[in-house]
Order: sequence, then C-alpha cells, then structure tokens
Amino acid sequence: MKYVIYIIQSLMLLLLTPLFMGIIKNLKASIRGYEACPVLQPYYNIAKLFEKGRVLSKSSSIITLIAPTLCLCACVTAAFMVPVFFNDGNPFVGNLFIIIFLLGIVKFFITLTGLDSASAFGGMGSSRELFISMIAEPVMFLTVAFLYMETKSLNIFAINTAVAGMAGFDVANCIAAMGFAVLLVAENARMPVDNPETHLELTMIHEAMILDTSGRDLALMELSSWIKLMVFVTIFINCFFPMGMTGAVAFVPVILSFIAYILKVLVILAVISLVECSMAKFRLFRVPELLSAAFSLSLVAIVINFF
Amino acid sequence: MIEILISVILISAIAMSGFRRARMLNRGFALQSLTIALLCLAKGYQTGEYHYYILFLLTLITKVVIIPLIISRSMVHSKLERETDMILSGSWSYIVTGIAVALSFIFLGNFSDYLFRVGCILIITGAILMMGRKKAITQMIGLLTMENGVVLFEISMVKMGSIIEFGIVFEMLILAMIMGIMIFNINKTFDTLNTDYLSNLKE
Amino acid sequence: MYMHDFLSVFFIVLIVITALPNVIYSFGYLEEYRKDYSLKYLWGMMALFILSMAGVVISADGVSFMIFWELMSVSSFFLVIFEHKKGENIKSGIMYFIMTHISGLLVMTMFILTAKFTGTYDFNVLTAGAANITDQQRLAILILALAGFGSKAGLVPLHAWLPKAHPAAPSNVSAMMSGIMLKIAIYGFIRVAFIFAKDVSVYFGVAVMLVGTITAIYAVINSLAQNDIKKLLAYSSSENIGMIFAVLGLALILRSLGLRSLSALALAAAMFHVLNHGIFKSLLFMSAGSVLFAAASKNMNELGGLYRKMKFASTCALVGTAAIAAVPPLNGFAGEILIYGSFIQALSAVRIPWIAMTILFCGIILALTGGGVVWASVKSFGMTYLGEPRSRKAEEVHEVPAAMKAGMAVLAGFAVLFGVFSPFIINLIYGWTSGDPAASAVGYEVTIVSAVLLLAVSALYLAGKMLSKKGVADEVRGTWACGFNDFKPYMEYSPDGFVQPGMRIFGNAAGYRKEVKVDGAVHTRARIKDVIEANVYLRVIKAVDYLAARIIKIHYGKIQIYVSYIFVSLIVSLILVLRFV
Amino acid sequence: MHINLMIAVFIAAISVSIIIKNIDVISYVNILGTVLLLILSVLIGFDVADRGHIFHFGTAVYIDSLSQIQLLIITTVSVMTALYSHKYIKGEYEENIISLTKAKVYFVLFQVFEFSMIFLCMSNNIMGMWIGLEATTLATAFLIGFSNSKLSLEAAWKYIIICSVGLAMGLVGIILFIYSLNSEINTSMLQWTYLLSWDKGFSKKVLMVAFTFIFVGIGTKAGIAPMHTWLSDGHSEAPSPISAMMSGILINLALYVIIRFYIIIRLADGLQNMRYLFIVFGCLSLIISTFSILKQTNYKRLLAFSSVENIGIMSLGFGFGGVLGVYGALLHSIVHAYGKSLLFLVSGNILNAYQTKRIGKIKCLIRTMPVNSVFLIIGILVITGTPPAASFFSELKILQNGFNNGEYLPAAILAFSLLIAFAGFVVTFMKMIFLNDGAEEYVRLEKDKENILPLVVAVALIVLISATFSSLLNPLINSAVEIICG
Repeated sequence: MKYVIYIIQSLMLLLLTPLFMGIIKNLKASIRGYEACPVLQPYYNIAKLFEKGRVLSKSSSIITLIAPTLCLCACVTAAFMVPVFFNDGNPFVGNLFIIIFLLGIVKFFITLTGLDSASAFGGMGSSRELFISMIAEPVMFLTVAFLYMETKSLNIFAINTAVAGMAGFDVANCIAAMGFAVLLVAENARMPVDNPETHLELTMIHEAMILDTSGRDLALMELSSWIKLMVFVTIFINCFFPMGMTGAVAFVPVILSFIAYILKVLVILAVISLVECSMAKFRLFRVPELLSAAFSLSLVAIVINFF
Repeated sequence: MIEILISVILISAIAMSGFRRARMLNRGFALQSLTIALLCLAKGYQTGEYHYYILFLLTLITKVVIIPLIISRSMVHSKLERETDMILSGSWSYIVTGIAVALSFIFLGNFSDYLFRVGCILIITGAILMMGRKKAITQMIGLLTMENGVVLFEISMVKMGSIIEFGIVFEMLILAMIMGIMIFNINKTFDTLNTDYLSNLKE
Repeated sequence: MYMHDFLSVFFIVLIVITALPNVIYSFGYLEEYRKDYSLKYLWGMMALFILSMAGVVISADGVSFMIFWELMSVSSFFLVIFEHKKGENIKSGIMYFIMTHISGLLVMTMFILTAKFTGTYDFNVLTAGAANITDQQRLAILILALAGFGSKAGLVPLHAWLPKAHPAAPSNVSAMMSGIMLKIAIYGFIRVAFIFAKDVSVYFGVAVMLVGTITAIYAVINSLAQNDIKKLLAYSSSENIGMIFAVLGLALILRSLGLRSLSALALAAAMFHVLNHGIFKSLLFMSAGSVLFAAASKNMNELGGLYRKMKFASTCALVGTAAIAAVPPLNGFAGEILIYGSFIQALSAVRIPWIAMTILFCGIILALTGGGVVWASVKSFGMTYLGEPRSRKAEEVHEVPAAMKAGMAVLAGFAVLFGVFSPFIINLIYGWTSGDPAASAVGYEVTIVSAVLLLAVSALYLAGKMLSKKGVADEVRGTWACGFNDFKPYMEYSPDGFVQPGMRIFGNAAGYRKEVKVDGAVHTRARIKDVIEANVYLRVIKAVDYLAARIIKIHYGKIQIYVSYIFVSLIVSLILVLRFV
Repeated sequence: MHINLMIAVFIAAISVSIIIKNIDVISYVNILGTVLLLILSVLIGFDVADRGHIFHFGTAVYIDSLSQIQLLIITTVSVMTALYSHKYIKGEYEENIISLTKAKVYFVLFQVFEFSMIFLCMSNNIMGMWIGLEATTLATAFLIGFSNSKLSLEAAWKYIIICSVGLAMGLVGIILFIYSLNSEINTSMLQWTYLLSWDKGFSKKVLMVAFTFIFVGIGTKAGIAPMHTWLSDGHSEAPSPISAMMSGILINLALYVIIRFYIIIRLADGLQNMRYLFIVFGCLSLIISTFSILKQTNYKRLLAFSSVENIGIMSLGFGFGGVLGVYGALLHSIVHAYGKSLLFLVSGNILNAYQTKRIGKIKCLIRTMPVNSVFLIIGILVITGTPPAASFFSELKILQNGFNNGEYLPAAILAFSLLIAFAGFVVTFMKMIFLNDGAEEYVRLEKDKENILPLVVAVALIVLISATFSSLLNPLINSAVEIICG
C-alpha cells in the first residue's frame, strides 16, 4: 500500500509540474505589472507541440533522435525516487547520489544535442553548461556530505524522516539550504546564471542547446527541464524544510501534507520569480564567483556542525 | 764501496731530472744502469749469492748497452735536439726533485737501508720526468728510470728474488723495444714527438 | 609456486576481460600496418606483453615478480616504438623506457629492503605477517612502494611518460597499456600496502591520498586542454589512476585509525573502479583507434561528423564516453558513486579534525575532477563524431572492418553489464576486502533504477512510435540557427573554444597561453604544455647534463695528466688506508 | 696432460702464422687453435670440478675453480673473436688496407695475447701473474696501434705508458707484500698456495701499504676509476675483435689478480675494512663512467666507458663482501664478458659498413642493417641488466648484498648509476637504430650479412649462461665464492 502512495505522489508531481511553471510565469508577470497568459498555458503548449512535425538538421545524428526520450525518462525515474508529500522509508530506492547522477544524464545528453546540430550557438551553450556544472560539482558533494553527516544515511527518505525529527532550524541547516538554493539555480538555468525565456543568441545557455529541436522533441526537452527543476525543488523542500510531511498511511494526513507541500512549493516559486525579476543575468565569468560563494557556504555549514 | 755507488745513483737521478737534451738523458740513464749493475756485483761479492752475478751480467747487457742503443737509434731518426717548452722548466724540476728527495728521506726515516730510499727516489724522479716533459722519448726514459728504481727497491728488500729480477729485466727490454718502434711510428705519422699533438682523444 | 588468492584472480579476470576484446579488435586494426611494418613482430610482442603482465600478477615471490615486471616494461617499450617511422615516437619511447627503468629500480630496492627486514622474498610468508619489522622500516618499504608503483602508474611527479607513450603506441596497444598495465602497478601497491604491511602510520595514508588527488586534478585539466584524442585519453587514464590512489590512500587512513569496515569499503571501491577503468578506457582507446584507422588523423581540429559513415563504431564510442562521464546504468557511474560514498562515510567516521579536513579537501577536489571528466568526455565525443566534418580527411571516411566493431561491441556490452549488475560485483569484492564473504557493501538499488529506466525508455519509445504515425512526417533541412543559414564547417565550435572558459580559470595548470595573430584575418591559437614536465624534468636533465659536462672534463687528453691521476690516487688511498683501516 | 697439450697448440699456432704465407690458412689455424684451447679448458674444468683444484709442473701451475672461470671466459671469448677476425682481417687484406706481414703480425700477437692470459690465470706464482699481465700489455700495445692512424697510435702510446706505470706500482706492491712476511725468503715463497697457508702472521702496516700499491697499480690495468683513462682511448681505437677481448677478458683478469691478493689479505686479522678500498673506488668509477656515457659522441668510446662502469659494479660486489655480493660479482664478470664482446663485435660490423664512429652519422639502422640491429638490441638489454639475462640477477644480488650489509650510500650510488648508464645507452643506441629523418629512403646494406656467426655464438653463450647459471654452473661459481669468502 505504501508503494502505491509513492507512485501516486510521483505521478502527482509529474502532472503538476507544467502548472507550477505556469504559476511562475504568472507571478513574474504580476510583479512586472503586465497581463500574463493563463496558468494552464504550458499544458496547451505541450499538447500543441506533440501534434507538430519535427524538422531535423541534415548534420544531426542519432543523438538528436534519442536524447529527448532519454532525458525525459531520466527525469521521470528521478521523480519516482523522490518523496513528495508522503514518506514512510523506502529500502529499495532513494540514494541521493543516484538521483543526482540520474539528472546528470540530462546534462550529458543535452550538451551532446547542442554539439550535434553543428551550429556555433549549440556549441557555445553546451560549453558553458559544462563549465558551470563542473564548478557546481563540489557544492553538490558538500551538500550531500552535510546531509549524510547530519543523518548518517544517503537515502533521501531516511534523511527526510531524520531531519523532520530534529528540533527547529539551526544555523548550519540554513547556511546549507542557502548553498543548495544557489546550486538549484545554477543547475536548472534559472535567472542569475541563465535567462530561461530569452532567445538572444549570446546570452542563452540552456535554450541554446535545444535551439535546433522542434515539434515532439522540443516538448520532451521542455518537460524534462521542468521536471528536473521540480525534482530539485522537492529535494530542497524534503531535505531542509520537512515540516508537514506525514508517514501515516491514512487519507486525512496525506491530504494535509499534500496541501503543506503545495504551499511550500508556492513560496519557493515566488522566491524564484522574485529573484528573476530583480536580478540581471550574471556575466559568464561572474558565475564561478557565485558558485564559490555557495561552496564556502556549504563548507562553513559542515565545519560548524561537525568539527 | 756501496755508499759511493748509491751516491752516484742519487746524483745522476737529480741531474737527469733537469736535463734538456735527450742525448744527455740517454747517457744519464746508461750511467745509472751501469752503477746499478756494479751495485749488484758488489752485493753479489758481499753476500756470495751467485744470482747477483747473473743479474749483473743481464743488467750490463740490456740496460747499459741495448736500451741506450735503441733510444739513440730512435733519436737519430727523429732529429730531436732539445726539449723546447717543458712543463716543468729546468730550475723548477730540480727544485721539485730536491724536495721529493728530502721528503722521502724524512718520511722513510725508519727504514735503515739506503738502497730502499734511493729506490723510492728513482721511482719519484722517473715519475717527474714522465709528467714534466712533453717529448715522447723523455717519457720513455722516465718510465725506464722508474723501472730501475723498482729494481733497486727490489734488491734492497728481497734477498732471494731472482725470478723477480729476471722478470723485470726482460720486461724492460721488451718494453724498450716496443716503445722504440712506437716512437718511430709516431715520428713517421706526426713528424714530431711532442705529446701535445697526441692529445686529441678527448672526453 | 604461484599466488592464487582473490587479488590475483581478480586482476587475472581484469586482464582476460580487457585483453580478449583487444585481440579481436587487433585483427581488424592491424591491416593498416601490414604494408610497412612486420605484423609477426607486433603479435609476438603483444603476446609477450600480456603473458608478462599475467606473470606479474600470479608470481609468488619478489624475484619472479621483478622478472615479469621488467619483461613487461621491455615488451611494452618495443610496442610503443612499433611505428618507428615517425621520429617523435622514438623520443617518447626512449623517455618511457627510462621512466619504467626508474620504477623498476625503485621496486627492486623495495623488495630488497623487505628481504633484508623480513628475511624472505616469498609472498606467502610475507602475507602470513612478519611481526618483527619496526614501524620505521615498514614506512621506508611503503614509501619505496609508493614511488616505484606510482611512477609506473603515472602519479604526478613521475607521470610525464604516460601522455607521451600512449599516443605513440598503436591504439590496440595503448588500449591494453591503459587498461591493464597501469592496473598491474596498482596490484603491486595493493599487495604491498594492504597485505604485507599490516598496519602503517596515518601520515602515509594521507600522503597517498594527497598525491592521488593532485594527480587527478592536474591530469583532468591537462586532458581538457588536449586536441589530440589519444593524448586526451592518456591524461584521463592518469586522472582515473589518481582517483584510485586517492581512494587507496583513504583506505589506508581508515585502516590505521581502526575503522576496519569503512577501509574495506574504500578498498572495494578502488578495486571496482580499477575494473571499470580497464573496460571503458580500452573501449575509448579502441574507438580512438577506429577514428585513426578511418580518418588517419587524431587531431580533433581535423575531425567532426564521423558519425554519418561510422554508425556502429560511434555508438560503441558513445557508450564508452557515457561510461567515463559517469552516466547511470553504466559501470563508470557505479564506480563513482561508491568512491564518493566511501569518502563521505569516512568523513563522518573520522574524529581527528585535521585528517577529516584533508579527506574533505580531497573529496571536493575529486568532485571537481568528476565534473572535469564529464566535460572532457563530451568534448572528445562531440568534436570527433558530431557536427560537420572539419577537414577533407573527416569527409572521405571509410568504414571500419568488422573485427574492430566486434571488439568494441564486446567491451561496450561489458560496460553496460558491469554497470547494471554492479552491486553483485561490489559485494563480491567487499566480501574479500572485509574478510567475511557474507557482508554486503551496497544495496541493489542500481539494478532497480536501471530496470525502471529501461521500462520508461521503452514505454516512451512505443508512445512516440504511435504518435508519429498520425502526425506530420519529419523534414530534413539545414540547421536552424536563428535564421542564419549558410553555416560553414569552420564556424562550428572548435575543441579549443569548447574548453576556453575552463582554461581561463584552471589554465595555468596546463600551461595554457592564448596567442592572437592579426595579419588580415585574426588567428588565435591555444598553447598548452605539460607544466610539471616543462619545469621539473627539464631542470633535472639540465642538472645531470651540467654534471656530466663537468665530469667528462677529467679525460683531458694529455698523457701527463693521466699518469698524475695514478700517483694522486695512490697517495690519497695510502693516506686514507693508513688513517682509517 | 691437458696443459701440455695447450702449450703444444700455442706453439703450433704461432709457428704456422709465422711460416705460412696464405692468410686463409693462418686464420683457419687460428680459429682451430682457439677451439682446441676451448675444448682443453672445458676438460680441465671437469677435472677441477671433481678434484677441487689441480697442480701441474710441480706447483708452478695451480688451477682452482676461480681461475677455471677465468679460463672458460678467456677461451670462449677468444673463439668468438677469432671467428670474427677471420673475415675482418681478410676484408682488410683484400682491400689491401693492410699488408700481408701486418696480417701475420695480427695473428701472432692474437695468439700471444690469448696465451699470456691463459698463462696468467694458471700460474701459481704471484710473479708469474705479474709477468702475465705485463705480457698482455706488450702484446696488445701493437694491436691497438694496428690501423696506424694518428688516433690509434696516440691511444697505443698512452696505453703502454699508463699500463706500464700502473704495473710498476703493482710490482712495488708485490715486493712490499713479500717483504711483509718478515722472514727468510726462498723461491717457494712466491707460490700463492704457500702464501695462503702462511700462518706466521704478517706485519700489518706493511701489508696495508702493499695491498694499496697492488690495488691502485693493477687497478689501472683493470680500468678502475681515476686510472681508467687509457681504457676509453685504447678500446675505441683498437680493432673491434681486440677491444672485445680486452673489454671482455683482460679487465676481468686484472680484477682476478687483485682478488688473489685480497684472499690472502683477508686472513690477516684487523684488515677487514680493506674492502672499503673496493667500495670507494667502485663508486668513483661508477660515477665517472656513467656521467661520461651521457656525453659520448663515439659509440665505441661509450662501450669502453660502460666497461669501466661494469668494473665498478664488480668491485662494489667484492667490496660489499658476503656470499651474495661475491657470487653476483663473479656472475656479472661472466655475463659482462659475453655481452660486452657481443656489443663490440656488432659495433665492429657497423663501423665496417658505415666507416664512421660518430653516433650522429648513423641513422635508421633497423632498415639498413636489420640483422645487426637485432643483435645490438639484445646486447644492450643484456648489458643494462634486463631479466632473462643473468646480469639482472647479478645486479640484484649485489644490490641486495649492499643493503643487507648496511652500506646504503654505495648501494644508492650503484642504483643511481645503473639508471644513468641505462639512460645513456638507450638514448644513444635507440636513436641510432630507429630514428630516421624521413627524407631519404634507406636500403639494406649488403655488408649487413657479413660476420654474423660470431654474434650468434655470443648470444648462444649468453643464453647458455642465463639458463644454466643457477643449475649447471652453480657448483663452479659457489666453490669460487668459497675460495674468496673463506
């Protein structure tokens, strides 16, 4: 029964992701003061794209054909391995490294697609993406180390229950959360590191790599990047703000924790859109400074707690 | 009687180290060998061993007659007149030999026998002659003087070493012959005997 | 007469797994050499090479270990200079031979010291544990072992031969050298450090870990900066070796602190990564060989777009690149999780602050290296196989013979197999390292995840098939790059450009200098050199040369001086003898 | 009985090469002579094996296993060089570089050289040993100056001067040695066996001075470091077969003579650390020779310096003492004899084909002279001590002995100089063999096929030694070690 709920909660996550994207667009529009598109617009976009035919470049290879499917499957599998609003321990699945390396598949295949279309923009996008993710690796390592040293386990379900058990916020948790937030922004190409909405050739990183995909592939790519963002957000919530998460297999507590989860997600989406409206995109060689700041934050978090 | 002979050897050794002309060196060497031969005769007469007489005859024939003959024959072909630029100039070589003689006397003080010390001195003069001169013939004479020194050294030390003496004498004879032929060849190819030209086998 | 404990069997399995596909691959690959080199010579040398490596692994005493070790060096030298037509192969071959001789001497001195302290060369007696070695003696043996085996494996100060020897050798040989020979050095180190020396001071473990980490970061930055595929792969072998030595160092630290089970886990992680690296690195070298075979060039500036005419070989190369970039279900990913996992578990278990800080520092550097490896592998695959061909060579590419494809396919299969079923293998190794075969180090999560992944991919593939039938058919047109449509091949991202951001940050580790020349058109070139080799090696060679020039002056040529040497040495030795004896 | 036969063979060979005019006949007789001597020495070997040591002509001739090893080396290497000089001299004679008399002189001196060495290692009388050494010097003096060029004459002159001075010092040492017995001296006193059984004690001071004189004097003949200067000139200018014999055998024999005296020295108490003489001079010759190898431009000089280096290794072996070190040194002397003569004969072939000794001028040997380059590679691998060859085991034993006896610095110097020598060898020869400047096309020289038989014999001997040194030859070497180590 427990595993049925796990599957349900992951399906809920997958279904709600386009909705959350619509919410972000609406929040940014309201902050900027113009009339936004309806919240369900992303669903329509995806549906429209699925009907469209694909235009393939003559210089592209099999990578462009298999990459979208692989990226989406990776993100879907990662989604199935993360506790969303119900967590009663899961011995089979949940190793934090495996989740992060699953999302690494997306990075690997998207960068290859960027190179596949033999255009300068694709090459530029993948080179910058790899540059940023190379410098972000240590931050990921430190965050996982922090969580392990706090809860003595690498399994995200166990981390969640352990963190839920701890009383209130201590300094190290906040600092580590801040570090992970920066990592989240860097990995998912949100504003300070990369502007998701722009199509200005020289500024886009994530968009440049999927510039040449069209039709069904574009839909898959869009979906996978959205799901990747939501998986990161869910990990962020479950590892650092676990209040309201239930372990009881009963209808009412599950609904209550679902509502709590939705509220937490809305808060984070608001913060993301606020950051995107107030900040301009960093120059490429200022991003390492941002990431080294995140690195020192998570380093300090570990040193405070455990040395 | 032996003291006089030893003094003659000593004087010839010091004199030879300063000579410039090879002919003088040759004569000096012959004189030295003659005195050694007489010394053997005196030793033989004194101790009554017969092998000293044989040694006397051998040294007389080889070192007084044959080897100087070889040296003079090779000198004639090479038109060698005098040792021009010596590494150790005349006066300096005298001084060095003098110091060497003094040192060896002091250092070997506890050896009562004069012969032993003169043997060492002859070896040292031979060495100085070889290292201080440039001409090949002078080096040859230096080497032969050193062998003479060893003979003297041997006479003073070992009473009954007949095989050693015969060994040395024959060896010196063959050595002189071979060096003579070599000097002849060097003279033919290099048409000089200055060993400076014999030093392009470097490093 | 021979060793048959788990360690030797494990490395014999590694040799078999890597050498067999290599032999299959060589049947195809060596056709190219038939016209100007004798193949009988190469096959003979390869057989000697493999046998000597197997000999090293199963030899049961120091002397036979040394014999096979030197045989391995000699045969690999003659393999490296196989293509003696090209001048630089000989120079790198000579440098390689001298460096292997250095490692041979160090290992020989180590065995002699062990024989001096314990009185025996026999491994079985040594494994039974010679109790009477003092701690200080054991440290001396281990330092020599680190220097000897490290120089053969390519740790930093003595690594300069690796990026020279591997590109010079024919690709099937460099695949075997990277895949197996470097691991033989690691086998030697494990046998000496873990089996003979029961326990050693923690400082040695820290030293090994630091050397390994420094090698890893140095090698990854250099591998990023390379334009020649085989040089890139050679540096990435050095990087993986660095990572393995870092984990071995960690295992040594944990053992000396008494955390037995964690140290066994770290050792299992190292041995598993040795197996993985053997597989995917040989696969990558084979794919580099097939590129060389097809396009007769290994400079990435001249390649590109090889995918069109080498479909099968490129897919195997894709599997190899994905494996080294730690992309899940494959074996690189399984190895790397275990390494990061053991680092983090060690971090929380160690109580001494300064050791924990060094472990943390090395963990961070290794994570950074992991990111660098992904970048280097994407560069090596992207620049050679994807996009438009950058030169005439890359256009007329002829198909690769079947034998080569078979060899690569076998290894690609192994990569997937060892990735998906990695928990079983890891537990097997952990069983040996921790002592009790029942213990299990890691859950069967990886297999479950790969099953789920397979399920998702096939489901989505079927959905895609159904959707595309009723939708509009695909069209094939030029690349849409925001409307600019006459793209030339040279406008593609070049290998130097691809890593230029990284080189701006980490460049001085690879001696990176950008040269801009303006004569009508602007030409930029990136200059890279092996920093350690340029500074350290040249200084050492200059010093030896200076000394040699001084000493050779002794033979001045003048006969008088030679005679004076005799008398001087006579007098000096007389004085010394009378004084001292 | 065998020894009389040996003398008979020698006299026959000498007379034939003087009387007969035809070069072919002379060289065949020469080869036959050396082969006969080899067979006889093997027979003597069997006698020595079962009787420990044999006397002949009363106690004048004394052969124990130590001199039996030297005997075997002499005869085997001279068979090789005789085979080689057959074609070598015929080639020179046909191109009338040398006259008939010169060729005849060559073969006479060759026989004299070989027999004086045999005489040396058989003589029980220490003065006989000295005379043997002197005879070899005189015999080889002309052989070095054989090609009558400026350089070879200069080398011959230096050789004869330095070696005679050295041997004079050696003679002084021998005389002091006898003097140190401080008792009435009779002719039998000079017998080595008599000295061995001397129990009335020596005067320590004089004995020390005597042994130093002997070591430095005869050390010049062995090519130990500061006195080795003649070796590099002599061996590079001498004809290849002669330099092969000198490098292979002669320097071993000089060391053999020093060891004979060292055995007696060891009996006297309080002289244990005389072995430091071996160690200090060994290290000196290692350092000087290996660094000079690096800067060589003439490959025959390079091989000569490598002989100096190997002598350094052997003297270190004896210096470290102990069974292992001495065993290693003896084994090393055998393998080095064969390996070095193989290398000299191959360099002779190369010199014959290319007419130049400069390393820079020889390019891409693998294509122009493939057969010779294979032998060259085998030679290099043997000399630098790669495993299958016995030289690896000998170096391993000497190093091990060095570490066991606690002399860490000399052992470190040994290891370091082995490395430098290996680097020098590989850099020079591998460049000669493989490096080509790609410009012109290399065609196989027809001279490559000449004179391959002696090389095959040399490699066969090396393989034989490497295979049998721990089984067949073991008793011979072990008994020699017992003589030295007591």
